Amino acid sequence: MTEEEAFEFVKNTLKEERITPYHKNEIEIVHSVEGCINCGLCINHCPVVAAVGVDRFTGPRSIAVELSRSPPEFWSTADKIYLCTGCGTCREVCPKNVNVPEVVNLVRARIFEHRPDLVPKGLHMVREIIVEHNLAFEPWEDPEEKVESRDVRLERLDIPYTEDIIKKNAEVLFYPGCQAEERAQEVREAAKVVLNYFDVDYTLLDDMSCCGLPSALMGDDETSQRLAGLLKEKVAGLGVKKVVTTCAGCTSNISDISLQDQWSIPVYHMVEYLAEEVGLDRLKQALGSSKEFSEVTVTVHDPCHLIRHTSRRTMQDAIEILKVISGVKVAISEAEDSCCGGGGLVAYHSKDVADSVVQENLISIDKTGAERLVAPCPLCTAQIEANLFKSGSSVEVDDLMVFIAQRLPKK
Amino acid sequence: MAGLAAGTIAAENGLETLMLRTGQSATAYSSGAIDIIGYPPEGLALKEYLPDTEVPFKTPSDGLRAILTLFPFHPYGIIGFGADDDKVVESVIAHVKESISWLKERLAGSCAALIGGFERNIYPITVLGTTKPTCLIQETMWSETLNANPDNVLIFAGFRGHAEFNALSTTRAYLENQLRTGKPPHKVGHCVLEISPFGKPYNISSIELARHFDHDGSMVDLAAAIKKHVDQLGATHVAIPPVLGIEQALQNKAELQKELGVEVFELVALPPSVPGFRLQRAMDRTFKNAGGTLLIGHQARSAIFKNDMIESVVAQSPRREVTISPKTVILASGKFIGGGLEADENGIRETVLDLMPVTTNLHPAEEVRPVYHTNVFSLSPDGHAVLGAGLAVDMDFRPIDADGVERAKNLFCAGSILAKYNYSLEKSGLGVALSTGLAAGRNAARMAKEVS
Amino acid sequence: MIDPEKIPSQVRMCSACPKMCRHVCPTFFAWRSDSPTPHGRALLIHQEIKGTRQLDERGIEVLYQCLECAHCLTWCLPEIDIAEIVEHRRTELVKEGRHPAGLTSLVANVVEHHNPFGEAHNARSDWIEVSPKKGKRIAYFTGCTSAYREKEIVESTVKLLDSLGFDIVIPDEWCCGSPLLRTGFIDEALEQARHNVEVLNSLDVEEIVTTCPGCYRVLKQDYASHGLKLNSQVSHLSEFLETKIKDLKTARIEGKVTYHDPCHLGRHMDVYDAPRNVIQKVTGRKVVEMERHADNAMCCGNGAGMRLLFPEKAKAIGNERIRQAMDVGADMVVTACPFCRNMLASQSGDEIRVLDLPELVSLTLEDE
Amino acid sequence: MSESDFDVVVIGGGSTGTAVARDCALRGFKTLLLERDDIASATVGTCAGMISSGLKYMDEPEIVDMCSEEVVHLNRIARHIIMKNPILTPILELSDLSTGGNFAAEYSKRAESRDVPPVMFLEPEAALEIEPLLNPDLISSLYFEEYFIDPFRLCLLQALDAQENGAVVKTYCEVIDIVVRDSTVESVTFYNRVTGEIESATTKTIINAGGPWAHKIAAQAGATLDLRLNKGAHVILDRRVVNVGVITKAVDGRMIYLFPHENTTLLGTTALDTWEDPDTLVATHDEIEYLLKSIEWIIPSIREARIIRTMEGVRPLVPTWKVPEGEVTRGYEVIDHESEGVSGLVSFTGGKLVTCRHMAEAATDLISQKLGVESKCTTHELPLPGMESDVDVLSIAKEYDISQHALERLRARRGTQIMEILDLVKEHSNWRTTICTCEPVIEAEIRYSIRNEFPQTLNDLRRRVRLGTGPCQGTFCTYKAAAILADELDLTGEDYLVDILDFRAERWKGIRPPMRGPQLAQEEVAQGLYACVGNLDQIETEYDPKPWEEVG
Repeated sequence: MTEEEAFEFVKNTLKEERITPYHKNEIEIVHSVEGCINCGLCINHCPVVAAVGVDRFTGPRSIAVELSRSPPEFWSTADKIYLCTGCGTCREVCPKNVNVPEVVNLVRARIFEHRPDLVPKGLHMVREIIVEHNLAFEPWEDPEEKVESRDVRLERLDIPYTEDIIKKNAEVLFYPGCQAEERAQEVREAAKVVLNYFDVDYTLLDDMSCCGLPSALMGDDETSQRLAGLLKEKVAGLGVKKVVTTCAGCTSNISDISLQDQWSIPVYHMVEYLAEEVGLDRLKQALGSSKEFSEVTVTVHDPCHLIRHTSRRTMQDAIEILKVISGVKVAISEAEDSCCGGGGLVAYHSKDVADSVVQENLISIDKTGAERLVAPCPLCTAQIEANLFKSGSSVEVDDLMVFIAQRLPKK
Repeated sequence: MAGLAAGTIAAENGLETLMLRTGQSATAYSSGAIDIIGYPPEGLALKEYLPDTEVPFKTPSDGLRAILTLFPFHPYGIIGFGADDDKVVESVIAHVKESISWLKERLAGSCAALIGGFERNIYPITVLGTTKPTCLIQETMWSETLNANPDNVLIFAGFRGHAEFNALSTTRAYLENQLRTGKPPHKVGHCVLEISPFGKPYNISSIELARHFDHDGSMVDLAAAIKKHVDQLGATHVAIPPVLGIEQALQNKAELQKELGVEVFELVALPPSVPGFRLQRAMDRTFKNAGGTLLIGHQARSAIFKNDMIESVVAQSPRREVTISPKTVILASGKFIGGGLEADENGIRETVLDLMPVTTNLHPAEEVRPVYHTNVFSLSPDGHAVLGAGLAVDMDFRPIDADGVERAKNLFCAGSILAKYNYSLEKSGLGVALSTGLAAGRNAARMAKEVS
Repeated sequence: MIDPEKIPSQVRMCSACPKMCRHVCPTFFAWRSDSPTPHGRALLIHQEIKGTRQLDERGIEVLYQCLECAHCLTWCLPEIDIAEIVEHRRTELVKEGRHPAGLTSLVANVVEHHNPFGEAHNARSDWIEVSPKKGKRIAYFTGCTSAYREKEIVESTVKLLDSLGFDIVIPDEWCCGSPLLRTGFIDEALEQARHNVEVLNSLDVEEIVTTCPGCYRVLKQDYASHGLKLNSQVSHLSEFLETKIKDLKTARIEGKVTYHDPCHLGRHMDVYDAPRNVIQKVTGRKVVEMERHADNAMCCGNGAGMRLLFPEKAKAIGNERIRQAMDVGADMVVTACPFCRNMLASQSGDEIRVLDLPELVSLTLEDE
Repeated sequence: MSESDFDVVVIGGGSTGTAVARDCALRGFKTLLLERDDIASATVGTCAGMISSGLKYMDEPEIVDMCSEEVVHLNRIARHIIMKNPILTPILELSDLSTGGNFAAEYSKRAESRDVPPVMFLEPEAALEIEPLLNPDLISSLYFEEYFIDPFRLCLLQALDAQENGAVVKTYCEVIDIVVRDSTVESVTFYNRVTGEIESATTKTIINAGGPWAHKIAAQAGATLDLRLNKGAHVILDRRVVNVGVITKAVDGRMIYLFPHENTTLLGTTALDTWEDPDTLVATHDEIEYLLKSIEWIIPSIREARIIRTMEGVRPLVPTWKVPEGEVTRGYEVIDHESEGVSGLVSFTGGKLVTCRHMAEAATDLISQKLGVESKCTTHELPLPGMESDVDVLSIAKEYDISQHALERLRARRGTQIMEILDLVKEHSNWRTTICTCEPVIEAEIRYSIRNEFPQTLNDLRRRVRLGTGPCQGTFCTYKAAAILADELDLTGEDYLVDILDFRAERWKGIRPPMRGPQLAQEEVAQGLYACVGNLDQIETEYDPKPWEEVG
């Protein structure tokens, strides 16, 4: 037998034994789990455990100390591992920095490879869309309808439409993310209005493609890597110096791939960009003197991918920005940093779990007495808005960019 | 606890205070009881030197006196370093006493409201049926009359499917102890209740019971479930694991007592417990109410030193790095759990600023093999010396190097990162954290004001 | 009925909405695209009203993809009944002669044979055997699907009502008109309706009972809104049985039983508890609810011509509904609609038993 | 009290002793198995679980043949507790390649019968893809496959099967005297540590399977037995840090290995001739360093891995002296002491886990002959309990509402016996509760084990259900399991607390020697539970120090 044949044979045996060797870039994640001291502090804080109990979702501790110890048995974790919303609370309260959210992805990737039949059907459907369209959502069948959908919403929200700018060597690439591209188009448009107002030299992608986060979350590493590569090519081709996005998930994920793939380009969420690059002074000038809007009390929701996967300073920035807007009072909710349940693709297969997770937020939001909830992420807004509506709450929900764009003076 | 105490006092002193935190530690891990001092640091060696002192210490001041006599470099001793020789003991006692009052005040009315005081150690019952000396417990864990009357009848109530507490074993262990010592109560029973927060009588965690009992009306079912056992045994007291709620526990206790007509109290649970969760939550709120800023998820990684001062601290979040330039820095990074210390087979390291750790005998610990500082017995009154390793400090709680010189003039430390403090053995955990936290916080505040 | 004047403002509001209703729209589930959603349909009508874009063939197709399950309405804060608006537009399309060709034979069948299947009219009820009884005299309106395709429903209903001592009359019914009304063929529907009203009013019965929620809605609601009045009260069998619940027995039924709410019975007519109470009585225990139930129940996929026009998609929806039942570990799905029964049974495989309510209740008779 | 008239008394409940008891019972002999501690509590409990094809002993072809054949037998009778491990032997130097070649040829000759491929050679890139932790300077790798068994379960199943077939199995019964009359064994006297009573049993024959204590047992009958005792230590790492097994040369040229095993990785082993009491031995710093240093050449990052504990045992080698340990035969000897005037006493020296059944067959053949009975060995044909059929974990998880992973672990330990445990769950709904969260172990299995598998301590439970063997080393399950044990055995409160101390002591024995890294934080947690809050470091109990604690 030649060495090549031998290797083929061995690979086959490994597959039979359900072993996918750890890749080099996974070893650090696996190693972090060895710090777990089984204390269960994370269980006390896990929003999914709080929502459905430790019997249904055995919690981050179980992922660290039990479910991730033996790769040949990863398949048997399929009834638990997909219920993690990836909010990162466990990692944050863990004294040992155990990287459970990444371990979840790693285990999911192994199940995806060895037992695709155990991957929830809802995730396969998302996967088909991503593979076909390079987008996390089925694009509009008819582009004209997409335009119409955008226009009526801008009209309703009183946000002006500005032409897309696509050019080389702009300072900034504005990357709206799939949700704002296909569904919450007003967020994409609002961000453009804001960028224009502050004279940011920006461009959009000529052909929007997903950053790869949803694929990574369902364990489809191959697609996730392909999409990351595709985005890298596009960013390099445009010659931009910075990437700015309005999506929390894209912020953390593109920050990550920019580092992993050595883009040498900083990645910002729009709130960070506004706070750091535009500056609160200019924001105050623009937003601080309008008499047009009546007083409004807003509460905020902190997207997990911003506060726990990027940095909690992002939400400090967001609140500072809100505070300079005239007429805006901020009422902080007790559960402002609690996961909305929309993460980890859980809603695609176990909607009851996702919706249970958000309940705590709803109660706290109502308690604040705010009329409006603002969040800097179109996915969190959708999840919370839907559930607030279901609960009969009168609190309205806006993406932060829409809220700002509405209050900018017309230029 | 040390960091929160230090941060709160600094903020109360009008300083702009930022707390960097990654991961929760001793406070969240605790049983919720605040130990001051229960046993001498080096086991029963005390008997030789202070034959008249009763062990466990009857009062915190007995303990502090013993410690200050035998182990002046214990963190409690350092509190008194600045005082005149003849006033050392009294000044430490005064400081610890004041620390306790400070904490009780801050937590009054919170979900972790405390009861007990400096006058004596108390002996709450643990979920193992043992008792331990401590100083303050949460009001929910308090029973006024349990040991007062020989006719008292105590019933331990557990929950089916809640493995963290087994009422039968606890009952047996506690009863045998009572019979051995002759102390009341002598009549002890147990019962198992059916409460399933998510509809299933298995894999029930303490936190979900606590959350469940935070809901309005949840006491009705619980009272009804306990009632028949109380009546059956003629119980005068009911002990349950500490799951009576997070925010509502005290009200729930009152409601249960009203419904049942007997005293109800929570046991001391093994960490991480619901009372620990309450304490962490209440302490976080205290800090924020004092005006402090809590930056969670940021791990201090290193500092830039200039001359004899820390110029800035570099902290890392999952995808961002920040540099902060404070006037003073307090390091309260904990021991091995908290991650302030790390060890391999070659020695012990301080993880954030690469300071010099020392053993419990105050020898440099950088080349100390941990196993040589352990006891052959897993659980013995002599404890494991390696858990007493940490930082050596000057009288202001500034870490010092091998020459006894402070690493930086504006760097202080507090809590279990301090050397010569083996809390598991001494039953002194949160007490030392609190006292040294307040001391370090005040020192830092004083310095910050001087600098500006 | 919808006020045509209000349609423009309503569709404008609908098309500018953040589209939460998409999450429950079964056709969004089947196509995964934004067009076959309430929002997408509103957009099409909105554009047409504004004059920016005419309704083309694809647009018409999108309008005919709506199952009229009314699920979106439960998610709509301003309560815009987009299904109703769609139905209104379908009516116009029919008038314009632009309805999908696939419907032509359906309409022709109903007109000629009084049933959508094109079966002989005289075979509709000649096989049903009823025996006169002393009890209350009631008319049993079977509906086309039960009469030709799901005969077990009729058989068990007759057996059941008979055992309860009712004097059953099987009227010379024609198609109730539901499939025509829902797809926009008003005139043809009313022709059927008039016959039925005439026949039913000529009978000396105390009550009209039907097992088909489509018929139930049409008899009770649509006839009236078109000025056709029935003299007797119309009940769905589930409601009728609920009033006789004391006379029902309990059968030995193994396993978990769940209940699938038919859209036309639940959301359209607000009947949720009656079938559940009957099931509880018959099985002796509470219904195991699917995650989505009552007003949040998912459509079976067999509504408003969907199965005729887009069979694969309709089946995908039905299949999903079965999966939801399996998720809660159900061994049996009971429904109260011949369409639902037909669709769910076709997707259930060997793992789950699908029964219509009368079939379940008549199990109590077998034990005797 | 006396129980009489056994055909055979087997002394020692290790792999060989239990195999002998099973064989004797299956052949219809009235059999008594006496174990002074618990089943598999000594040598076999500290092995890696490899049912070796004999790969280390290629210059003893008849032993290799025997090993290889036994692997086939074990796969036939105990497939449910066996796993296959692919193994790499990376070569860093050319000189190692030539010896590898000889080995490859010998190994490959017998591979097919065991249903594994012949030895193959892999290019460095391929090896690195399979195991990225390998030293990238490797020049080639050998690849082959070996089988691993759960040694605790093997011994226990043999004992249970013996019981099933009429044998009496008594644990915690230490033989204190063997009565010989007219140069023939007559009875054994033993101390029952559970009841505290001295008992005896008359017997026609005795098989001494006392492992490293065999010479002391022989001496009780006035017989002599020479043994070469050799200590071996393992370092146990948390989780499967390597994807496949790795075998390499140690600092002194011996072979050592790093094997993924269950949810852990085993690094072993050392070999030191010893004259200490096997009960008091713990791993030394030198042994730990020897292993780490040796594997470090081939896995340079090994020290970053979390060390949970060490374990150490003593091999009772065939007494060949003045040669290195590695040159002592891995075959075994059945010694009939009749030649020195003690009739009816048979002892073993040497042997390996994989040959335990073969050893038993040989000894039982001899006993048959002595008893004058003709009998046929069936131990290689009849399956051990739990191997009846496959188990569909996914569907029973759904049916019983227990997590799939908990059931998969349960299946891996017990095969079809899992259904007996699930029967308990039907009656006691709350017994689904997970007690040991590392492995995980549910309450029903613990209760089942206590009722059916005669454990006396938490440590015995650990061998049967893997309680407390995860990274937290019983930090969070000790007190929970102790309560269940106390409930089932109706223990006093004192015994309940002593059981906790006892298990902490036993875990600490292995935790302490390599104490470093995360395990130090883990121990701070454990101390926090049991000392700081539980106050068990201060209360007085009737805890008896363990042998290794007394030595200090």
